[in-house]
Amino acid sequence: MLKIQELSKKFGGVHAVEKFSFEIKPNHITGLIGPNGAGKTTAFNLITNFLPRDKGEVFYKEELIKKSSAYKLVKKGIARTFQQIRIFPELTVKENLLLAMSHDYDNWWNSFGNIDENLEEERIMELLKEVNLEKYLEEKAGNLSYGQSKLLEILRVVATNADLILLDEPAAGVNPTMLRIVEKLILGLKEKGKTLLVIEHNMPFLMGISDEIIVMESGKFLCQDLPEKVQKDPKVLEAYLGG
Amino acid sequence: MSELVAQLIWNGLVTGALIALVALGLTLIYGIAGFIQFAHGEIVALGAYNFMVFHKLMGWEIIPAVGISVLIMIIIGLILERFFFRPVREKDPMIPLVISIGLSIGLQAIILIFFGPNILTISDKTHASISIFGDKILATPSQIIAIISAVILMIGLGVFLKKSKIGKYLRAVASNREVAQVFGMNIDNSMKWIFGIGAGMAALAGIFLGFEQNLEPLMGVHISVKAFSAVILGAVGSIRGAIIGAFLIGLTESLLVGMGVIPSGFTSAIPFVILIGMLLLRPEGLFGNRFESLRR
Amino acid sequence: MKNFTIGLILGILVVFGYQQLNYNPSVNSSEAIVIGGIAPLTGDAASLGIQTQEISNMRVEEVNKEGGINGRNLEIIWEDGKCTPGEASRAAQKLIGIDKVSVILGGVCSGETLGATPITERNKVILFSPISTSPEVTHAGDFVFRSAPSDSTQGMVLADYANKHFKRVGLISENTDYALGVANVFEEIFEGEIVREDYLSTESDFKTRITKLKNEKLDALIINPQSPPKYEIILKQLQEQNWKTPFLVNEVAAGNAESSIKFKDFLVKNKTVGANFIVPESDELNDVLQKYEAKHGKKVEYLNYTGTSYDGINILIHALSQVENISDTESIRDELYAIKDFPGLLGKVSMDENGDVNITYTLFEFNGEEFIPISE
Amino acid sequence: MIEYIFSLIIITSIWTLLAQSYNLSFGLTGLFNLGHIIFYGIGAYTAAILNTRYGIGFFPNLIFAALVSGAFAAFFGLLTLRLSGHYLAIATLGAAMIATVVATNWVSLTNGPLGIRGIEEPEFFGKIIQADSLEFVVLMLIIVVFCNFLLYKIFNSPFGRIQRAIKDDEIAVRAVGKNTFAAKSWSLILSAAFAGIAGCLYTHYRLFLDPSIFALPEIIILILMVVVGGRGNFKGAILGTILVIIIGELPRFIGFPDNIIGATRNLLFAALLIGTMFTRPQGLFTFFTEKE
Repeated sequence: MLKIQELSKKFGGVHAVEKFSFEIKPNHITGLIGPNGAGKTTAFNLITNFLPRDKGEVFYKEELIKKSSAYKLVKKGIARTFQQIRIFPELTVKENLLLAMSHDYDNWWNSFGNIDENLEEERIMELLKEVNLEKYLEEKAGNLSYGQSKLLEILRVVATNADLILLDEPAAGVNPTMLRIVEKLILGLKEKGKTLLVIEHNMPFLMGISDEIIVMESGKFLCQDLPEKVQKDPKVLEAYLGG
Repeated sequence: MSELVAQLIWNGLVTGALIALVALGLTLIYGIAGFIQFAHGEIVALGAYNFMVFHKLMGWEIIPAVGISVLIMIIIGLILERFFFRPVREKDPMIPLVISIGLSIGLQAIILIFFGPNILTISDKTHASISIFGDKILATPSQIIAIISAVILMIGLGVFLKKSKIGKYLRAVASNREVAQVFGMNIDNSMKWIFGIGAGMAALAGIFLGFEQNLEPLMGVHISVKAFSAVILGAVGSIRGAIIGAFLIGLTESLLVGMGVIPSGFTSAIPFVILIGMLLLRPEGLFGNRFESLRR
Repeated sequence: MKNFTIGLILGILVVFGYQQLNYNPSVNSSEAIVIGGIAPLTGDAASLGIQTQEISNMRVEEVNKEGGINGRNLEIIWEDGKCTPGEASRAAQKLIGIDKVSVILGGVCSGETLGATPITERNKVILFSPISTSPEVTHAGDFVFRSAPSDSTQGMVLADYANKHFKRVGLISENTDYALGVANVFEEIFEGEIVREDYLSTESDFKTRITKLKNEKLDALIINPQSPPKYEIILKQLQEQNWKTPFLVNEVAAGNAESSIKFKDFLVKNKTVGANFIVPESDELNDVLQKYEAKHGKKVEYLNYTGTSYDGINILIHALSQVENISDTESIRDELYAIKDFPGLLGKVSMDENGDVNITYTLFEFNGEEFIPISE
Repeated sequence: MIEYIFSLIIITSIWTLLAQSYNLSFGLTGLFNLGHIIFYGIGAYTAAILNTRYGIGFFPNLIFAALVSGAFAAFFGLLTLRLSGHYLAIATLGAAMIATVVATNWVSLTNGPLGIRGIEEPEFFGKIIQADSLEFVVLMLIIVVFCNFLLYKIFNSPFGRIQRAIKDDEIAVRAVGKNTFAAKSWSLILSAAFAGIAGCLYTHYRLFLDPSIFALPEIIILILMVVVGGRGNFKGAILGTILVIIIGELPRFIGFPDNIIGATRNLLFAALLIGTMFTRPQGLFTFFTEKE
């Protein structure tokens, strides 16, 4: 589904990401872990073209992704969330999702025409019901709680109906009840045939949902294995406890 | 020919020095407070007018008159920070920017009401120029003092920021204000420092500008607009960048027009042609880094 | 918060409305004849604008003390034209729309006069400029008159002198309507080479241009500013670079000795000749100057424009007195065209078919104290 | 009296259109463009030059002014839209300065500081519409209301939603698959086109034009109108414009001494701008348009 080869990026003298290669299978949830500063988010930015790659290639569904601008990837089916939540506070929840849906209105002329809102609204209500946020439809996104905003950002990614979804710490700062909703949502996506790559520090949560785990340390690939094996692997423990 | 070039370079250095004095204040404020202070030009103008009042009207000697004018402007700089910029410091940086635009037109109106629209000169004595560097260059005493003091202040500021305790403190605040706050650093008095230093240098620039040209309510606008370009040219927040940007503008303007490359009618467009041209090549400025866009 | 804003708007509307109600324009009532006045009261040209306003008001007070025009007092409502066409036309709109004036004294800057002409011509309102000298004003309209000479004559006089004395000259000229008028005419008539340096009114750093001109081996330098402050900065920076050729200056410089006196040795050493129209010595002129100084506690800044503005208001008062109903602007216009040998400070003033006066420029030399007419 | 009221209505309507066009790029998309006056000036000069040299009338000039300003905005966008925040503000302020210099020096095109005179008044099937006449007011209102209607459509279309999202967080808009550079360019082009139309209205109303149209103070008044009205708030911009113009005319009527009228006006503007920013950064009129 997604093949990365020799990915590397240097800031000044620092190798944020060095010869990082891995592959994730379709319809799998793959976790990406590593101590702080291992370069996980930088890797995300490099894969999704938010940051220009120094070296390395990215293959998505066997097709080489050129260094084009980030927005084009969404149309190809790759969508992501961010470490700090990036939703549109001044827009309503409905508008936040509408934006993600109408990506086929990209040529400017018919983006003036009004899309068939009620067809979209059904789908939005459906999505919101999954995370019981439906009563916030017309609420300004800025007024949502932290947890609710996190959910909204994930829903927005789902709304782009991308096949490959990259989540950057979806569970961070989310209370337990909300966490179960996030878990249900992620697993639901997998059933719908989506492929997910998830950066997360909440180990029990991640291990529970992942089919495979990739471990990164100071920009380099450490190992890629089943969750149980990775937990017991001495190299991983040493990386976390500070080698 | 070489005499012409030498004189042009000297003219460029003088203009560059004045722009640098203004740009340094702007860079400090932008680096730490996060917005371009549009009313900085009016502080330059008020500095010149203050000096004129003390020196020409009240007959003080030059040195005390400079001292008092710079002091008054530092106080005004602190007042502006305390009452106009502190209340909105945590808000989106566009708000203090628009407030500074409002302050700019307000202060211009106040200068107009107090000092009238007519053009005033800073002192009646016209100083004959003396030739220096083996009489290749003609310079007035005020120009020479302007360059010397500008260089001293630049080095002084550099040393102050690097070596002194407060300097390190300011640089820490500049790098990340939230983190600094977490460590209990007192943001308020670092703001006092930068607005005070910025206003003081701007007042000095105003006084030297007064010697170069006449005093008019809009004198501040013309030089601060060039200083904005210098600040951005050098990559905002970098002292070294602002100084080099200022001298780049001063010298280019002087040499391009002086050598007849550009018709003199286009002189006041040169700083911006350089700025926009440069922003296309290196959007993050001469010394900045590419990360600007991703930061929150 | 809501009622604050509603209160704010209502307050403004009330003030605005109240202001309108009791502000009944007193035009056409029997007591006073009201005319409009447009002059730059702020900005670079304010010093000239305010002087024109002061001289005109001074003369109006005198006339009113002597019984006014056919027993009716004269009153001028002044609006700030800011030396730009946009503001001048808005001022004209207000004077014609609100104050119902049928005669406007002004603009001072040529840009003001040209900006106001579309509105005054359409409403057949007399526009009488005491100062504007741009050649464009000559054909600006049937109801447009002026008591100052056109720049084209000034350019000619300067060029003739230059042709006699110089082969290669430098020209520092301000990019404004007035200054360009003079510069363009000069360029047409001068046969020698010209090295031209233009500058915007917002600029005040001429060091670079002077350095460049110094390298051009010139016989003379023509200084062509729009306002005295620019003239003074240019002289200051010329002096700082030890400029060593004769100067040829326009009327803005030659018209007020005060600026030149600040640099008198420098100007005398280099020999300075300027074009201006004669304001001949006369006790009437001295009387006006003394009254002005007594009233305002300062000397007149522009001697030549004192002449044109004083003559201007007098010509206008004369024309108004010949007409019973001042809203009959056609007859006022005919009266103005009929002005022949009107005794003014500038001598016998006559109006030609374009509303221009027969005043011509002559040459003056600066002797350190003032500009004295020279033959040539 | 009537003519003066008419002239006030005409001036207000031109400013309303200009402020609304600025509200699109500055208010809605958040492009802090201090050079918006360039589009207004270019529209005015396009109309003036086409009319005086090629005799093109008022109505075709409206289209040409919009096209030329829009085309320039596209080019201008390439130069500046990669920048953000303060970089954009200073670069566009610089562009306004360059525009003044070019307009003053390119004498063959703009007749330089002498300005362009003798521009014809609008003509409607042979009948000359005189400035300050009722017909002129009606003509202006029709055009301005129609343009505002188009802008209202733009504000509330999916395109408008994308602009509001860009103002909140441009990075996130890219993350949902929008070409934000193209979106910002279109916002600039459209706002420039309407500003060009406003410029054309000014030209055919004043009948005289010189480089002072690019003057710096105009942009501050524009910012004031949009900020007071509430950035991105459609009705707010209109109310903001009216309030600013009334305050602008007040000193002239309250009879301040002549030489400080200009200064008091600017002082009032400064107080209003700073006051609004302190008390209601989202604009004075949000309670009118809360449901907006």
